[in-house]
Amino acid sequence: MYVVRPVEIADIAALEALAAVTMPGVHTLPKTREKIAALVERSIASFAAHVDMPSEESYLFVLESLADHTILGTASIYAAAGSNGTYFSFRNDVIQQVSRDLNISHSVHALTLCSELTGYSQLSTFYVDPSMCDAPEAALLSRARLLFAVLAPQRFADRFFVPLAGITDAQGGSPFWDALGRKFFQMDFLDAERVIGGARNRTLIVELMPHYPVYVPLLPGDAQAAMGQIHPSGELAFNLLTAEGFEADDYIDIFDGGPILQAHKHALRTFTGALQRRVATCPAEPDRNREPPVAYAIATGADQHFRAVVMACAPLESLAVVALPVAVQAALQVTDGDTVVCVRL
Amino acid sequence: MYVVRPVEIADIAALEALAAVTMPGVHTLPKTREKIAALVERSIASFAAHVDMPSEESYLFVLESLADHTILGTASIYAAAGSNGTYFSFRNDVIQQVSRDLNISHSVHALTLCSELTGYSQLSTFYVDPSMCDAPEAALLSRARLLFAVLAPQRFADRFFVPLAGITDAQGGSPFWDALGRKFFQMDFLDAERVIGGARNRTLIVELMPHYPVYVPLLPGDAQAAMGQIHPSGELAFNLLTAEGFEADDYIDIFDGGPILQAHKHALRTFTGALQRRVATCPAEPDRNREPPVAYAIATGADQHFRAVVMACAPLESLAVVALPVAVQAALQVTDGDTVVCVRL
Amino acid sequence: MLVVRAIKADDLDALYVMATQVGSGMTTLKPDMKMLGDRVRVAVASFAETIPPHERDYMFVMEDTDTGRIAGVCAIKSAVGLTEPFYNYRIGTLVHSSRELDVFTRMETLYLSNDLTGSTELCSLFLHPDYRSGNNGKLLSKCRFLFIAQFPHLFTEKLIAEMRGYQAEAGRSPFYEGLGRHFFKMDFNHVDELTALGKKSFIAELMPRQPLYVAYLPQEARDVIGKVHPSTAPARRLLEQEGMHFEGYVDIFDAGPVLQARVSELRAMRDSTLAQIGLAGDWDTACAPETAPAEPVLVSNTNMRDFRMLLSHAAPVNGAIALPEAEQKLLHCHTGDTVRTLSLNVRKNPNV
Amino acid sequence: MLVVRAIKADDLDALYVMATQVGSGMTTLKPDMKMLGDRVRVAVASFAETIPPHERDYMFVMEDTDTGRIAGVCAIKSAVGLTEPFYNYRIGTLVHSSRELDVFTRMETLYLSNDLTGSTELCSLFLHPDYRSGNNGKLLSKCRFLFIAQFPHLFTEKLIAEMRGYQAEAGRSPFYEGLGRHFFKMDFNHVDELTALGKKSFIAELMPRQPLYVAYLPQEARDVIGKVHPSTAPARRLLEQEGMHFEGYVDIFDAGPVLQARVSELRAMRDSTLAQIGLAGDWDTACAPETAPAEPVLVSNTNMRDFRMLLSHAAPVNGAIALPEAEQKLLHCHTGDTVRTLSLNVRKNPNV
Repeated sequence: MYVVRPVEIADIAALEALAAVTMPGVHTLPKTREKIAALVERSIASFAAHVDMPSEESYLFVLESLADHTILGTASIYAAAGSNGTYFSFRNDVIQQVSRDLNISHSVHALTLCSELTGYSQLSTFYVDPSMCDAPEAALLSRARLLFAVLAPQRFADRFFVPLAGITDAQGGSPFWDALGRKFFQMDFLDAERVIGGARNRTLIVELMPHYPVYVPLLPGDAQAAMGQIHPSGELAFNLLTAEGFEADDYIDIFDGGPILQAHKHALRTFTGALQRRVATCPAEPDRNREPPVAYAIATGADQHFRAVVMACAPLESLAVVALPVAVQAALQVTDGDTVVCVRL
Repeated sequence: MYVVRPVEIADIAALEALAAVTMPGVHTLPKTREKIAALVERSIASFAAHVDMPSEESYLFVLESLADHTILGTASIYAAAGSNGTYFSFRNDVIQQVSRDLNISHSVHALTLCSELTGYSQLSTFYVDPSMCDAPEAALLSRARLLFAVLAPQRFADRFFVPLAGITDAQGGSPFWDALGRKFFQMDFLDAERVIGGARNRTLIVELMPHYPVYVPLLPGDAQAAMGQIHPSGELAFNLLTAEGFEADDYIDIFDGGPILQAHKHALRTFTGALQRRVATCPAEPDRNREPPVAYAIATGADQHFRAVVMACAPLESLAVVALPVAVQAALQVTDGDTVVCVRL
Repeated sequence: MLVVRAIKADDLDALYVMATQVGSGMTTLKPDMKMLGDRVRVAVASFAETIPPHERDYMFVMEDTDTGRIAGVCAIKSAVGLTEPFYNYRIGTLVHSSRELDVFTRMETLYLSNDLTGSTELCSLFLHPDYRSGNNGKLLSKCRFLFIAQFPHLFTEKLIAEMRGYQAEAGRSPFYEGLGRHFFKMDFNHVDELTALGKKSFIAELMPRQPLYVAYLPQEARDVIGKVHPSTAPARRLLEQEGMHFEGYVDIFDAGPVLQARVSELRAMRDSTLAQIGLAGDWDTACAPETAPAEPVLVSNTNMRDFRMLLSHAAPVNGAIALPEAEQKLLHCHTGDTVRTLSLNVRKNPNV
Repeated sequence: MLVVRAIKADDLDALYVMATQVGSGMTTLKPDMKMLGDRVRVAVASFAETIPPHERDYMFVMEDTDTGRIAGVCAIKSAVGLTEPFYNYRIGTLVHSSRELDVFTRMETLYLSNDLTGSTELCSLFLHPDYRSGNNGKLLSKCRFLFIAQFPHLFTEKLIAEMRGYQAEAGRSPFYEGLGRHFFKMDFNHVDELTALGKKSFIAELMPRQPLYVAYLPQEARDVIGKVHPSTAPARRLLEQEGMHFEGYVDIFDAGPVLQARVSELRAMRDSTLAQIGLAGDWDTACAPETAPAEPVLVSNTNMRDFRMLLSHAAPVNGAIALPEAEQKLLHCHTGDTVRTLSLNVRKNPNV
């Protein structure tokens, strides 16, 4: 069995090992032990904090195999993006052009530097070991962040977004960057990402990036083609998130043009489908006559005691309790009569 | 009993009488018999048309008292706003301003002329006789347009909006217009509305209105105060629509600054709460032991046979049929075994 | 001899014949009898001062007095853009700088503007190929400055001239291909025709309104911003000699430059002098600075309704000019009349 | 007598004392020993030509040679905006017109720009109150034009001067109150200080970037766009006489005008002449046009490192100037040396 839980100090070495294999680009783990340790400490403080309004908290989760206690993945969420500044993105505007005299009617896309995502909760780092990519635990890890938000809504905003890495070539170049950011920053894509530390909330962005909308038809073909396209490494995350209810068309990243998925929580399946159920201990012999079992993510805990697992069971819609085997109860650290939230995976 | 149904040629005189009492401003009935007749004819043609894609159709409904066949209200919906042009509105943008050096952080509102509402379905004219304002039939009339969209989704877009008249003074002046439109049009508010015929899709708008965002702090206080404020005559409509699920903050009218409510159909109660039920004839003696009755809007017909009424009955969620008294069946022109849609009012 | 004079109503036929020679590229001189007739009517009313100054369109023809033939045409439009918006791109600069990164980026930007609204425009210059020799082109182009110096109160402070932009093979405009085509979705020539016909509302409807960074355009388009068509280069030089400069305004379609000047700073305003027809006194003649003897001089009469100008070799000396009889006749002047004079060529300050 | 000369390292103390007199309003001349010391060092290196032309800052002092006292100061900065963005509002025009409604609206717009980046700037003019009489102000202001005419190759084509904007009672700026305050949320004086300290990134962060219609501003703010502070009006007139004009650029905070000129069109470039010190020949003197006898003339030496200038009543005649001994001494010149001369006052063309 696997559990998703808040990161602990003891996980630092394991995270360092994961960081060594993750791809270059935005929103992945940092490469140095020092920075990883800082992340972990910040997360521990965030989970322990009493929060009334989402602010600078950042929560980091790990996927652990209970069999051998290896760490097989990690995912994080920021309580409020750009909390010490402004989160910048390009809004994808559509301008209708109509001339009745000339009988012309078409739309022109324009990218506008905007700060609308500031204050949204931001899903960030997501990485699972390739061996787990097809397992339901990959989906569990991705959704654990939202399950935590269901359990602790006061820690998060009403809207969520996820920037996904855009496409880059073998040399780490980005055609979107070359057409836009490079002209203002006068440096290579990877250099720019390095100096800015992957951030999107810095003063230098407003100093350097274009103030006026960028008309998309004026961009070279390869840059246009890169808009909203994901880096192959992000495909799994993309599929999980769109299935969750995130929408992709409104914003793109200002550096590499990668998609920024966003949604109001009311549009997300984890929020709309979450069922609160009391825990009961599983009968030794499950009822074979019931409907076929369904895979559920089951989670508990609004703080550092957060835990989430995958479990198959009969549909819970019409039930008041969820029957959990003892092992699952142990993994979740719950017992008979406790409350858990359950969402179909 | 009252029924909402498509307008007919015979209603023209009654509409003319209604028009004589409605307020000046946008989106009310025209004042001349000729124009009313044109509206009615266009509506009849629209209901009769086979539509694959929403386009220039415009549907006009009336609220009729079956007792004396008087017309007590009217409401309309356009299939696609700006269909022969572009529907212009002001988008309400928020710009985050942050200077860490100066320790300043605030947001500035800006109004941007945009065409994003083009192609949305537009709820327009809404008027009920004052005697009916508090009756559930006022809500029925407003929602009948959306019920029709539930029954004939191919006739409408996935998103809907409703411009509501903004505030004006006793002389018909608009403080918002005086601060903005007047500077470009060089004429009074009512004159401008007259020359443009209440339209928001004309070439002259792009010729005359400001091309660049208007920073709200630069507008005089009374114009700022008028932004998003409704004319008192629109209060009933506003309350019905926000209860329905429409949101008010994103767009305002380019002329008078009145609010433009908008929503995706998935956010509207009529769509999310609509139940398809088979019609059964009501037992002579209804079951007194059931739960207390609930007011429903009940509608049928995806074309000129559309009808909608209000009826109280037991909750329908767990039932497969809806029991309709004979009089209701007659008003809806349905019979045993036909299908209707039902939404809680 | 050649004399430049105010156009008259009966020049219309000759003007039409000339317009048939112009070819594409000059939108204000098309062989269209209705358009030309209207224009001549306005021009005649302008010289007669029967219409308000800002509506005037002073049109001049160059006449070969030996044959009576019209050799060229040019005009001064009092004020552009007062009935139809007059669009240009203005080239500006935006600096993007970050101390933190030590990045300092200077970017050129294009702003769609109507800044030149109300300016006086030099336009419609055409010299018949048979006459493209000697100083004829200079005479035709520069006559307008002498006219302005004679009647400066009739003109606004800002003077402009639109120059035809650079075109590659087959009339292809690299600037249009890089910018306008994306928004207009039609050929350059078609766009050009529409503007010639005064159908300009499509510009407001389709043109991108937001400022553009030049760096977004393809190199080929950037390279031609403010560049004239090669055949227009000599005309540009003549105007520059008179004090007109490229100040960053270009045509919205082909990015051809607009030359500008303040009327008060024109060479003609600074250096043109009035002189009485007659012999100079001995003393004046003796003291005159020794110039090259055959230095040509523009000479005009001072009569608005019957404005006439020619190129003379008589030099004005301390307020007097010994203008030959024949030239006096062509100017409709007599001894004792006052004429305005300006050296045809520029004399630079040798001390800087 | 008063002589204007290139600043020297040992003028620093006197400069500091003068800066204490300046008061607020001139951000480039604050009584700050570090800032002034840096500035003098750059100025000395500029005259010595040991730093590249675009980094130079030519600072001049006016010395009372009777007392050795420094009576005034002024400067020419070779190029602005090359290390910190140089912001202005540019006033443009947009026409909104609809044939259908027969509406034609001409609107003024403000564009935030760095267009003047790289221009040469006249700045830091201050004349001690004790010396505000006669032609002293003219001498101090205009000396810079003579310097530019002597060394034009050192300057870019564009010359600018920022004029202090209009202020109402108690230093209140109606333009700032109508615009900047909404975005900066602080007092005008505070903003002014921050820019003086070179802290300009807040402009990029907080200033509205989109073009603004002037019509949005309150009437009081509109009225002062391009208006100078009343006490600055005489300084503005002096610059305008030399060929500088308001071309639509204003300060982003107080909307004070920027005056501009093309270097090549300055009066000093057109009209200044070189002359050898010595007596003119009889013939030349006899033929000299009769001017008012006491017409003052700016005279400078032609030496970059030891540039010196004064006001003389000796008139140059056909390339010679009979400069009194005392003045020769002040200019560090001798008979036979070449000096540059320019009439202090403008002579207009009487013929237009």
